[in-house]
Amino acid sequence: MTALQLTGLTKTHPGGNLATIRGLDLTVASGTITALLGPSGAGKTTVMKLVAGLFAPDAGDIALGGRSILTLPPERRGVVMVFQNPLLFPHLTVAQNVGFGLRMRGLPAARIATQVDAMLGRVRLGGLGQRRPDELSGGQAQRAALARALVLEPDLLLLDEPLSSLDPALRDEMRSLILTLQRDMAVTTVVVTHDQTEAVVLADQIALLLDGQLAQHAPPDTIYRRPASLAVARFFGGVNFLPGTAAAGVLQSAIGPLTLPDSLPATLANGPGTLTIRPEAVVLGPGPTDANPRTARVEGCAFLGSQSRVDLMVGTTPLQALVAPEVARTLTPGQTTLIALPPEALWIIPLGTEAG
Amino acid sequence: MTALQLTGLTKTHPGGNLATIRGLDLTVASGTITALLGPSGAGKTTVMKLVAGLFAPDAGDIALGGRSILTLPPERRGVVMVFQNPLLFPHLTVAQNVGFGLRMRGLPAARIATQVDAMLGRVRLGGLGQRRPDELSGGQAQRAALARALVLEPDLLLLDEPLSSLDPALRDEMRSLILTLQRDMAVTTVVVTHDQTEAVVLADQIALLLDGQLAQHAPPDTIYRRPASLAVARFFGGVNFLPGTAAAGVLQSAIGPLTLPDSLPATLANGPGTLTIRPEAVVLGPGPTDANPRTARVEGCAFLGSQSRVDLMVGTTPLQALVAPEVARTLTPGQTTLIALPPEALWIIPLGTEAG
Amino acid sequence: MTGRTNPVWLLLPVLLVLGGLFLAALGLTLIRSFRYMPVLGLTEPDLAAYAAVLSSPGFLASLGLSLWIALASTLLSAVLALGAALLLRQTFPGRQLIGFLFQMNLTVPHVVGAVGMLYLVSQSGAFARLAYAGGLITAPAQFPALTHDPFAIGVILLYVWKEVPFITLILLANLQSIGVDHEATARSLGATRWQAFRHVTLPMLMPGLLAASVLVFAFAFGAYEIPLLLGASSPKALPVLAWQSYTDVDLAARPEAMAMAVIIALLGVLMLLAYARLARPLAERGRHAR
Amino acid sequence: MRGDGLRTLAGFALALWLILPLVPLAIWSVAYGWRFPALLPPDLSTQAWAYALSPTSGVLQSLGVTVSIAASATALAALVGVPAGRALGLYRFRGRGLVILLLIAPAILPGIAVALGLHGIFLRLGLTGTVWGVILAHLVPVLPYMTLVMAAVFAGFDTDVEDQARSLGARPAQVFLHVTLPAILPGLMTGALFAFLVSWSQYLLTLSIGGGKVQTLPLVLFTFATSGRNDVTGAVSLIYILPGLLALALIARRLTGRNPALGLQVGR
Amino acid sequence: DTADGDALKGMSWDQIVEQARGGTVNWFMWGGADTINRYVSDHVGAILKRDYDITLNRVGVADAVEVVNIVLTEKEAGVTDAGTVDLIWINGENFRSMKQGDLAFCGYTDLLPNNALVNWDNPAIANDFGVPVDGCEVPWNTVQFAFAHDSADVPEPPRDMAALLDWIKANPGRFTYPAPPDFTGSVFVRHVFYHAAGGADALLGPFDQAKFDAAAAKTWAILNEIEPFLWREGQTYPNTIAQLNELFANGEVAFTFNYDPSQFGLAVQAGTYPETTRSFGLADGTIGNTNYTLIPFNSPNKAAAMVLQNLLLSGEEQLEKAKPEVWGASPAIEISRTSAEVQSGFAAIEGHPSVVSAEELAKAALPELQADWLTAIEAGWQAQVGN
Ligand SMILES: Nc1ncnc2c1ncn2[C@@H]1O[C@H](COP(=O)(O)OP(=O)(O)OP(=O)(O)O)[C@@H](O)[C@H]1O
Ligand SMILES: Nc1ncnc2c1ncn2[C@@H]1O[C@H](COP(=O)(O)OP(=O)(O)OP(=O)(O)O)[C@@H](O)[C@H]1O
Ligand SMILES: [Mg+2]
Ligand SMILES: [Mg+2]
Repeated sequence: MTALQLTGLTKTHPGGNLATIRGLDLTVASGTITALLGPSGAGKTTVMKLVAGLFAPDAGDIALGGRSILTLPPERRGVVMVFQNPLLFPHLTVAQNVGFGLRMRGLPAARIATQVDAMLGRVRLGGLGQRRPDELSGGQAQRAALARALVLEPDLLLLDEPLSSLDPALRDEMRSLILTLQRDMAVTTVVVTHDQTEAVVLADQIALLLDGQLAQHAPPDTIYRRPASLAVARFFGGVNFLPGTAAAGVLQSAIGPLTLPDSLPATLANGPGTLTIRPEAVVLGPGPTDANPRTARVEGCAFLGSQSRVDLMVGTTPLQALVAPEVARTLTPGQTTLIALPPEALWIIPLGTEAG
Repeated sequence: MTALQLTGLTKTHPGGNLATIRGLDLTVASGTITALLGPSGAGKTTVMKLVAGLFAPDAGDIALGGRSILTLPPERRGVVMVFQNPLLFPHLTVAQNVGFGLRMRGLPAARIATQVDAMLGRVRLGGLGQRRPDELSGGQAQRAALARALVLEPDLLLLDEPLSSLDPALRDEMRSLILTLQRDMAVTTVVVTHDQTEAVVLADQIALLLDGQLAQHAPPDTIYRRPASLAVARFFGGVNFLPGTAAAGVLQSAIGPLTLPDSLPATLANGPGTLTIRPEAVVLGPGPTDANPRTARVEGCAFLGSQSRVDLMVGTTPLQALVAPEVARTLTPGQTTLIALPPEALWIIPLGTEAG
Repeated sequence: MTGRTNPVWLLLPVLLVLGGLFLAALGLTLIRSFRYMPVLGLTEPDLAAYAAVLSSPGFLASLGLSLWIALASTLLSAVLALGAALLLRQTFPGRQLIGFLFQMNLTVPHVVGAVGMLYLVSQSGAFARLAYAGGLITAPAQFPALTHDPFAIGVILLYVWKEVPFITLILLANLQSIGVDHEATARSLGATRWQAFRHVTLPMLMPGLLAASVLVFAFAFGAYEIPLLLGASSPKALPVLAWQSYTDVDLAARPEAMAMAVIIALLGVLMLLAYARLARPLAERGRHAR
Repeated sequence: MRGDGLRTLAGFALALWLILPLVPLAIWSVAYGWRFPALLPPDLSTQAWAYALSPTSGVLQSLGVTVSIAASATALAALVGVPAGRALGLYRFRGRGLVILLLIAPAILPGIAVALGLHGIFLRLGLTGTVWGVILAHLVPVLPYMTLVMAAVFAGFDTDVEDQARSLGARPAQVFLHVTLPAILPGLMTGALFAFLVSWSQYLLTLSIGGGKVQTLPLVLFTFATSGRNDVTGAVSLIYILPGLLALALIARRLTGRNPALGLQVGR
Repeated sequence: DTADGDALKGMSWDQIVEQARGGTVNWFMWGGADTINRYVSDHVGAILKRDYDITLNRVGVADAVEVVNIVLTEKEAGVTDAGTVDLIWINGENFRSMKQGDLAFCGYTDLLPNNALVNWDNPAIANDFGVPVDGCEVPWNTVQFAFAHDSADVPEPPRDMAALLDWIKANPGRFTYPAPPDFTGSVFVRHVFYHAAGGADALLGPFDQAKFDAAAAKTWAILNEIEPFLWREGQTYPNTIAQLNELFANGEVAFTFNYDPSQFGLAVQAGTYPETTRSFGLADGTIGNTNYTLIPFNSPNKAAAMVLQNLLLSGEEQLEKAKPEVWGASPAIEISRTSAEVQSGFAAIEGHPSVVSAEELAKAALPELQADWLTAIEAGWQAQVGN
């Protein structure tokens, strides 16, 4: 079921000469987590604030559960936004912070107390309710902010970079907490991030915002393996791009003909395009014969920790592979090696998407 | 040649009841990059400031090029420290910032100008010399800070988390720049970070600081594959630990006897210890018969982007593997699969190092 | 360099200056208020001056007047300043100019403002003339007495004129450091515009507002030249009364002046403690935010 | 925006209120025979200005004296206030709260509470009736502002910048001159403006310590204001406002907005 | 410096002038009138500089009592030869305070050459508010109390105290007086006191409690009776004479008054009062007095101050300040003892139309009471009327 639907959303900030958001269409399914990804300044926060009612769009519509919420003030949209900083109210205790929304709704104090207690337990802040916000650690404060939003059982939860103000160590912990709570409470959630690994780990769907428009909207592995444009591919660390012309399941490229997967959509499988393969999909060593084997020279290896990067040269075409460090350790720069480009890992980006 | 030598360095901050740095010994070879790694609060910055002369140690010695610099004031140590934030002087232009140290040395303006121009070119800030610091982007500011240090051609360059204030995208770029400049100018460099991937990519040597002491000091892949202690292993993402007793090249563990590599030092290869294997070294599928094959049940897979995490269960012992997403895609939770633990990827941590 | 210089050395000059001037002055006042003045042959300290002061109806009337002036000025200024700050936080044509006028007001000495106020609202002042021109009055006496009046309205008006910009600028600075995100959060959590103001913005402004109010209260209570220019002949504002006793040619009145000064100082200490209490949460919050 | 008109109206009312008391002063300064109920002066005259600007009136001389006193008090306050502000802004130490309390006290305690005792002390020191005595006396109400503003400035000051400069080869004196001073300068200017204005408008302390011999502008103004010469009073008032406005204009931009000092502890 | 007064008393005038040369005089005086300020600073100051190389530093104060206090406090603090003040314009209770407190430098006036112009046989000169001058001060001006009114507003003002009191009751809100201890307000109250006592004669001489009580009771009754008919129904009084002047200038009240009628002319010149301002004295008499200059005991510049006093006393200077355009102050010397030139100068002075002439006022002159009476009256007023 569709929870949130943005149609042709457009917003120009006062003073800005270019629209920050330009005709954005986005559909978020009920109960899922969508990661809104994009470089800094892409307009992610702007989208969130538009949905939350903190900005008014210049054009377009925002519908929640099928009904437009455009004319509703923020407090009546059923949307709760959590900001990058916890923004706890400093004059209230943690419990009062968490109960703030309920109090605004006019709930009796006793019911607020019960719900707040339960919520504090869930975010593992039980017993800290009487603290002042400035007596909390960064992670605790961010958890309190999350609790303050979740206790309202919003129709839609918007999280604007909830992890970026945290230490790397705390980030993992918080990430699991968000996942757990989201699954438990089945809250439709949009989470903003500019960190792709975070998006991949957290989200059911990734919406990539580039230049004020939706560049791609798909599940994480789809976005990795089947980027809709060069820009998307590059954003997610794509490095191997081979221009060529496809026909009858084969692409003619600078490194010769490459067998394409059968699953490739017909529109892509015919005509000029750019072939791409993820570096981690490049196989070192002799693969099966139908896997586009090639001979490559090893240009260099770099240890990256849990993987190593291998710079290869096929003829005059550079290729990059990510392999297990054990594998890289057996290679010496200058040697030649067999590599394979398995067809099922190949993908074609149509021409003319460079700008997208 | 030894550039920097720390001997028994000890420092207790005023007001602190525990020494932050406790008897630290560290040797840095001339012309190399050493990454000083450690969790937040480990005392990394403290070490840097001790070397730079901005803190005075309680005990121990600091020698540069063989001579103790302990009694020299900061400005005469030949050591330049670059802080985590660019800390550009806001009232000076970029060029004046870069020329600051030269001006303090009393160099004539013309020579300062020449050197500053050259340096700005090297860090790709040519033409931005007349800007004010607040007109620079984060990456540009950090580059200017680097230029300001490098133009002094220090005997020792200390970089305190030079990348942590930058966007992920900018980080890669800056990292390569640091590497290039360091190689070009052959400046002995110590770079602080708490990000292990960064350390691995940047450094010739990694010095891991835990609890005020040196936990291990070795090249990156050694530290990954041959951790000196459980703590070191955990810090670098180690997850597979199998206690057992080794004798005659074989370790008896909860998942049966495991063949150890011949290269294992004799002290480790005999007696009780904890076996560890990096998750990326766990081979899925049938390996060679001498590679400790096992049957494992797949508990779950998680797409992480360029790798996927596979949670395995061998008997009642959990193991984690990091594999290419293509491989993980062929697995379904609940199925059994053959795995191999190649002996050359095995390592034993002696007992009693848990606290280290 | 942090941790190298002992803060005592840095503080020593200011402590010496303040100790040598401020504390010594208070100390001398205190001693003399006990009628200990060897030059005049008074060597037996007693509390006669306090007894005389506290039992004099003139003193009590003056105390009441000064408290009234301070309280009324502070309340009015605080409320108006809150409104002005909320107004000036928004953008609208002419905002810049008003912002400048607010700062300009800060530089105008109180005495000048007092004279201006006198020329503005006295019974023959600009307003009275306007009223005459408008046919509302036919003689100055028909214009309400706003200066030299028993309720010190002129004095209070002057303070409101001077202190509204003062508090407003403090509030604006506070508003700026608070930002709009807390308010936005509140809205997102279901607070209406009014609720967000009432439950979030206002409480967050409160420490600043209260601290500024104490400063205003203290000033309005302790000023000398303003009530002298704009106030009624009787009762006199407390500082005026104290200074006149001090400059009385009858030396016997001096211990009483000193006693009044001590009582004023004690009230000042109360305000000081109030300020310390009110301003502290603000300062601490500033620290944590860094 | 919807409320723009309303806001502009309210803003206009505010602006009017802010300049209103200054208008009669300006008119009076050029008025002749401006008696009730004349809305505007029947005749204009420059006699008040001529007198105010003449050497006889002593107004210009007072202006000089007042500026010197305010500037000296400000400079002295900066001299002792900057180190103190550094200590309070950067260090947590025992007794800090007490020191702050002592520092704020002169700003809050009514001047009369101090003036009498100070007068007694300065008499014995032969400082009454002297410009130096008045400057020293002004330090009492001036210091709190300078010190507390500087404390706020240093609270937001990152000493790493100083360390950075040292590491780049600057000696301590060079660090102060080239790094610390420029960094605190905006705050110092704000502090100085407040210090200047506080000294600038002192009445009672100047009257008591100066004994009438040190004629600052407020005293001169008061004499005229209480002698019925509204025209001269108007002219002197305008002369009195001017330097403060100039000082403000000099550092106007720094005063606006996010100055932490202003937010925290400013008054008179 | 020349702080040692006894040493000066042993010198000749020429020696004293020699001592004074190159010095400074800090003259503390009421500074609220620009004409007087101009006369002192510009005219007197210039002569002093030119003829004696003495720098005149005129220090304007709002009230002479401030100056008395300075000297008093200095004495209390043991400052005996480095005082702030060299000369004060003074009279009345302030003089009494100075004299009683041994704050004045005395017994030197015979040394001043121009002392010869002073008629010390005139009790109004030899006594300052009933307190013998005893060579502690030098007369400067004589004044006599007068009322001012706007002839366009009140063409026929009341001519004696009884009529004035009736007028007040018949014209509610049109009269008031500054609250004592304001100098001028206080002298108005004394006129009522004289009226209540049936004349001044019985009151002359030292303070007499019984006489005081009798007259005071009547006085307070009169003042309380007119209070509801005063400006603002007597709820408040002007603090200073300046406030009353302001009320008069704007037509809020019908009368103002002053101990120095020349002030009326100056105010008309300044445009403060209307051209139609006229002044008068009450037919049953108005109080006159003399004001003086005095050197404090701890003045460090006594010689220069004496030179200044001598200059002020000269026929030329007395004439200069008597000119209406300069100030209009009545002389404190015997004109007959001055040079023919000065005498003709005085004869040529044409009074300001707004200023009642000194001769006119002199027809019904009343003496001042001794300062003890003043103090008692002021205290009584505050307790009985102005609370
Ligand atoms: N209130 C505002 N007024 C004017 N411009 C704004 C406003 N808010 C954002 N912008 C501008 O709109 C653009 C998008 O900003 P936005 O904050 O939505 O980006 P973002 O994707 O959230 O970036 P980040 O990752 O840095 O948070 C930026 O260029 C920003 O400068
Ligand atoms: N100037 C100081 N005075 C007192 N304690 C200090 C001071 N500087 C650091 N410390 C303390 O010493 C310990 C080590 O601090 P340090 O800054 O060296 O850690 P770090 O490894 O650089 O941490 P991070 O990764 O967070 O920068 C911390 O507990 C810190 O609180
Ligand atoms: Mg954002
Ligand atoms: Mg650090």
